[in-house]
Amino acid sequence: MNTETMRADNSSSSPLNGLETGQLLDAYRKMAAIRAFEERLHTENLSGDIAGFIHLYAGEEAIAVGVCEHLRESDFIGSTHRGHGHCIAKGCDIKLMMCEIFGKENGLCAGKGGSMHIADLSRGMLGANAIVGGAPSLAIGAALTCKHQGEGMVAVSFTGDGGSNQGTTFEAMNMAVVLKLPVVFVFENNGYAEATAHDYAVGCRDIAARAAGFGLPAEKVDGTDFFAVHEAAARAVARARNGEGPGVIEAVAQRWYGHFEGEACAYFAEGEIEALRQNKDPLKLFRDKAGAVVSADEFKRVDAEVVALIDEAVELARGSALPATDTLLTDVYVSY
Amino acid sequence: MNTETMRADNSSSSPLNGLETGQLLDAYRKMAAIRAFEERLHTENLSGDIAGFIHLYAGEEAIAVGVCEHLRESDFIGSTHRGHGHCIAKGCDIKLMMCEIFGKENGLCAGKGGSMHIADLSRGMLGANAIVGGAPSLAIGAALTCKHQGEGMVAVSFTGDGGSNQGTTFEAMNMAVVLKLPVVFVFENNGYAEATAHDYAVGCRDIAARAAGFGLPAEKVDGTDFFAVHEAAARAVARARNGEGPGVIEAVAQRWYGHFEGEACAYFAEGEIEALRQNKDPLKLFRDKAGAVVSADEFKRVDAEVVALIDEAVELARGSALPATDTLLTDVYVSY
Amino acid sequence: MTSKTVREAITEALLQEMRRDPSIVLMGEDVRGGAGSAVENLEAWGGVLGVTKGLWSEFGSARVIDTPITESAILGMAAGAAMTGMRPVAELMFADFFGVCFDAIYNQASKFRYMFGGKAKSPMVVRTMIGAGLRAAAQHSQSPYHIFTSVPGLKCVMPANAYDAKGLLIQAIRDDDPVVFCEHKTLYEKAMEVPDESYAIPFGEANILREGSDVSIVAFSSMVYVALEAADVLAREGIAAEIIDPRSSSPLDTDTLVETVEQTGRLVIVDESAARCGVAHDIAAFVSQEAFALLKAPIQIITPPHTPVPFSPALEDVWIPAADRIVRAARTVMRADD
Amino acid sequence: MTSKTVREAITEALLQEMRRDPSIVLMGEDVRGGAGSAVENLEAWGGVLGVTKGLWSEFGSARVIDTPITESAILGMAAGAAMTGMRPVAELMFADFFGVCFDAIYNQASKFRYMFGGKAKSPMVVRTMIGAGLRAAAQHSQSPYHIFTSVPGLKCVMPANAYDAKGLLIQAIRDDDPVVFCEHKTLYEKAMEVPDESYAIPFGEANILREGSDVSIVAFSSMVYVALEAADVLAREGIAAEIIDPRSSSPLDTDTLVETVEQTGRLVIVDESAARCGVAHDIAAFVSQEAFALLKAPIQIITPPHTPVPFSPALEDVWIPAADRIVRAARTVMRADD
Ligand SMILES: Cc1ncc(C[n+]2csc(CCOP(=O)(O)OP(=O)(O)O)c2C)c(N)n1
Ligand SMILES: Cc1ncc(C[n+]2csc(CCOP(=O)(O)OP(=O)(O)O)c2C)c(N)n1
Ligand SMILES: [Mg+2]
Ligand SMILES: [Mg+2]
Repeated sequence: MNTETMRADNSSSSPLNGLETGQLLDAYRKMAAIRAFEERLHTENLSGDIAGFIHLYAGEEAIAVGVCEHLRESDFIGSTHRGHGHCIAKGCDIKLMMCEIFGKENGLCAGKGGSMHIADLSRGMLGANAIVGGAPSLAIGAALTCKHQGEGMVAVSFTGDGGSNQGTTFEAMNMAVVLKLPVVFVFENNGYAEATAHDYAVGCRDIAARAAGFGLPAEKVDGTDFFAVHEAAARAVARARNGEGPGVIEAVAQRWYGHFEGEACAYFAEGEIEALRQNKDPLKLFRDKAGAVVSADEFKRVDAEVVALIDEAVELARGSALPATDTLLTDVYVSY
Repeated sequence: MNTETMRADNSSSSPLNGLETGQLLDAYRKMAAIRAFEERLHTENLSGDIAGFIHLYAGEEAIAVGVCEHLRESDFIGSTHRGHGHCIAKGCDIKLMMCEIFGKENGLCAGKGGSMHIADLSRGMLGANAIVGGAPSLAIGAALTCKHQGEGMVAVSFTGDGGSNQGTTFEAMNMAVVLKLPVVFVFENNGYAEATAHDYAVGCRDIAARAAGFGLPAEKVDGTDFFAVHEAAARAVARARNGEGPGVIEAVAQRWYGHFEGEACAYFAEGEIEALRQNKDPLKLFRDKAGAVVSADEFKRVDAEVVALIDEAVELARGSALPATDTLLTDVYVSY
Repeated sequence: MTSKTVREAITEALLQEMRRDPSIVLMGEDVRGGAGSAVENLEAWGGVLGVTKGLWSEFGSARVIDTPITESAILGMAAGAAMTGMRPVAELMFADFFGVCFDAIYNQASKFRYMFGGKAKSPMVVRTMIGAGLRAAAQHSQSPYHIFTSVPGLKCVMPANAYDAKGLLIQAIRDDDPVVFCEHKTLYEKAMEVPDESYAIPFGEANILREGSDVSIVAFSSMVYVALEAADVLAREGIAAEIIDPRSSSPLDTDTLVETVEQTGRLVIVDESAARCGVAHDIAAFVSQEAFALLKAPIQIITPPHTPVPFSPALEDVWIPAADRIVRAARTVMRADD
Repeated sequence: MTSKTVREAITEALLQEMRRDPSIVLMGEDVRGGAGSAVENLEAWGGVLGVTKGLWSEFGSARVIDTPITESAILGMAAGAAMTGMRPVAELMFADFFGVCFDAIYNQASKFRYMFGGKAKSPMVVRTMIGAGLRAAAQHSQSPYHIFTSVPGLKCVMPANAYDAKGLLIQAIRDDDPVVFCEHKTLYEKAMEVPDESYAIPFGEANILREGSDVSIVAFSSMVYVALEAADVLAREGIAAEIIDPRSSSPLDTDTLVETVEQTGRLVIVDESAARCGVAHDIAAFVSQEAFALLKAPIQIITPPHTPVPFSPALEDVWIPAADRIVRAARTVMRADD
């Protein structure tokens, strides 16, 4: 990715964005849970017990969490095929997510959705979405609801660098500007869409600037830096809540695994991922920055907690029943 | 329309863009033919003999002609529902166009297309297109052909201000940049899409700047000034021919009639159209500017010629036969 | 009870429902018309054919929303609003345009409930114009409701008259599932007595327009009138046709279909949607599987030809299924069991 | 003659045709893979399931074109290139995505010839993956070829084996009309003997996989194997099933359909496309209209249920039509005329 186009990182005026210890630990816990969830799926997937396509979010944790820390349960998010991180950041039940990915009857979607369609509307999570560019148009709809209800609710869409090129995405941004909707479009620029580099497929090589041309404020931030994402999101979410209209955040952070599990990653330069793990680990960066107020032991305790939680989740998922075959025909219509 | 966003008009360095008398008269003849064609359709339509939806191009003549004067027969253009002007500018047979609009068997499309689908591929005219945002994606395909054939051919798409918002249009611009295609996207900003103002529906109120964000040079010109359009098109077409990639021209010029014939134009301010006819008549502006080298008599002769031509066209169209009903079933497939 | 056109019946349904339920919002291109114009307080269009006229004046821009020409954003926004608590009524001006925006209802709204394990609903309506006859040519004359019908999770309705238009639209708005509501552009001027008060017509209940024991003719939307015309001709020949308008293709009133075939043993289906894989074929397949023993003659399917809609009136008039084709088909099936 | 998988047969068809005709270009997402990566000269994917592997290495970026994830631009570009002299083969990775880009073939490429009075042609192929079975859930498992079939001007093919895949793809590329070429994602590994040289299989010619005089079973694509499995069971019961794979749904080999029913008088159609308005319904309607007198029993239609494709293997396996449903249907029609 052309890093020259990356703007100066939006280093916070107040240290640690004014977050207190409890808030820092909450955010860190979510990021750590996403990491543990994804790494566990990576190994579970090797065992062959997980069906379908799995897209891991490891490496991008700071984006989902940095944004969602500003959201209330009644706010909405739309997501992508790479949706586990967004789900966890928005408060979905981690165990029931795992059950869903295992295709079990007690999964968040009763086993009917799977990894690419995990949703929990009661938490404002409008679903992972296997259509690239699917979330932005749903998010403007959710934002219309927010505007209509007049209670300062907002909607956020997460979209990849690949999805930033979709016509649906551009249409949604224009509509949001025209109707001044309380929505934030977050572009997760992880350098690749499948095996195609951002630098090739995004003709202008600058998602944020292109978005800004649509008439809404757009910022580009380092997506591995929780505090940078968090600060940009603070501005965008506040504007939306205050009725000042939509905004855009482009957050740059590569994924650590293949496009989907099992994919060979031939397009990564040698050592590229190792270097990321060394130098751009969002969790490590968080610990470094927050180390002044949170002790290493506290972080370790959280790390252990989330690993235990994921263990329980996998255990539950493995032990749960498959959906009964008669559920095949239910939930098609509300009325029959 | 927010005229403040209009850039300084690209007044030519050489007077009359270096065009000689013959060339000037050719261009004027086309503009006058478009005008006469459209005004005649306006009256013919009142007679009730013309079926379907008719969208008139009067007031925007300088755009189609200013661009197409740079094109060869082997170059391609894609068009809109408001396509008569583009057809004439690209050299379609005016009489057969009229026959088509009257739904006759000798029409350019054998009566099967009508006003919204006039095409003549032998002239590189890829069809009026009743899908808003239809032309840009076809134009990039034609541009791919041009690039493949390596003979300096180019493709142009014409799209309205309304169509500039379509996802298909944005996708096409990005693709053109990525593949460095020899294509020029011309946006005809006539202030309205149906009854909705550009200022409302184009969130950023600046089609050219928004397009530039996609990574291609974009200029905004006064679309009633043939010479301004012609000069901007010279640059964009030359770049495309030389393999330097795509470009964008936004040309501003209002239509003089309703969105379609019979539409009431309630959204025009009082006197708006009259003022346009007075001050922004593309033909009058042309005559004024070119008056130094072309005499008023010469212009009058051309005016009379085109009126006669349109008379003949209408006469031919009225006298021609309707398509035989067995043609209903032909031309669906090449192979059967 | 007042005489109302289909257009007026639709406007009234929208008006009454919007007064009743503030969560209903309209969105589409020029559903108001005049947004951004210099003329103040202007409702320039009320829809391209005037169907939403007056609604903006009553409900304002927050509930009658003019949009850019971006159908994916219109339908997508409706889907997102529906799943979060609103009842959007989106207008897709011509059904032909579904090609640029189908994902919003094909992969999104219609599937949410199922994909999310029954925990979502998408109470949205897509109002859209279908049909040939206005010389609008190949890209503005289609009736792709067979496609909508084939999508699980979607419902699909196409009223043939003003009474049905009002009652079915009210049902569509109150329905918790996504509904495509198909308005035939040649029917807007058709008038009949329509109650002033609000009423809903349940989906999946056919309307028997005319009873008859010789042959059953099934038709939707504007084809109903062609069928009625044919029935008149047939009556003069002593053939009593029963005319059935299922009104919704999804759900489909299969009971009535079986009942009518029980009575007549002969079925003619006339349908504008498609010459291949259309709604007529769907019904024929259903009847031939489920009521085979009742059939005295082959089912006759009458559709336009497998061609785009031609522009020239001389061709379009032949493209549209005409009464004489129905009459001939009915005669054929009457002869078949002689 | 070498044993080749469906995947290899498709790759070979593309390779041989591209060598023959320089106007053929491929375009799609990651048909090469690796564009813009720091790794030089990389063909990272060759399509998400490896079907176009090797082609970029031979033909380079001018003819094997990686695109952004913008399906409207992909199919639109193909349509524009086709009408101006190229023979594009566009890849729509999953057929489910037609919802974001259908206009390019629905209102554009398929209609040019007709709308322009016979003066255009659009020789383009859309290669696309269909089918359930890979636990890819509701938005990556559909088979909307009934929709493609219903569009006048489009052709639609779905090969069931490697031999057909090669010959039909070569035909699709040489064909002057736009063709949707549907590849079932569960069939790529199926292998059989396939000639090394180039050959084309005409559209509209059914493949009779097995002859039998008791009951005709019509199936496309992966359903052919389910039908064959059922035929084995039926054979053990003394019921001789004829298995017909029409191979293309548009054009459709109606002659063979009538001939087989002439012989058996009993028809079972098994089809994955849709539970409503699907290809099975289309065929049933055709036969029940045109060959009614030949039918000894009601036509049996076997499709998935009218639901989205569920994710959980426990549900998806029940969603896909299985051999035992065909066996039961065949038994039913064998009993019907006893
Ligand atoms: C409309 C559509 N086109 C193509 C795909 C196939 N696909 C799934 S993920 C993906 C890449 C998405 O890239 P990006 O948006 O950058 O997200 P990332 O995977 O990098 O998180 C593609 C092409 C799809 N699911 N939907
Ligand atoms: C996809 C699509 N949506 C909507 C329409 C209906 N429609 C026809 S022309 C038009 C307005 C187009 O406005 P603009 O692009 O500015 O072109 P203009 O008419 O001003 O030349 C609309 C909405 C259409 N034909 N196609
Ligand atoms: Mg990406
Ligand atoms: Mg306009």
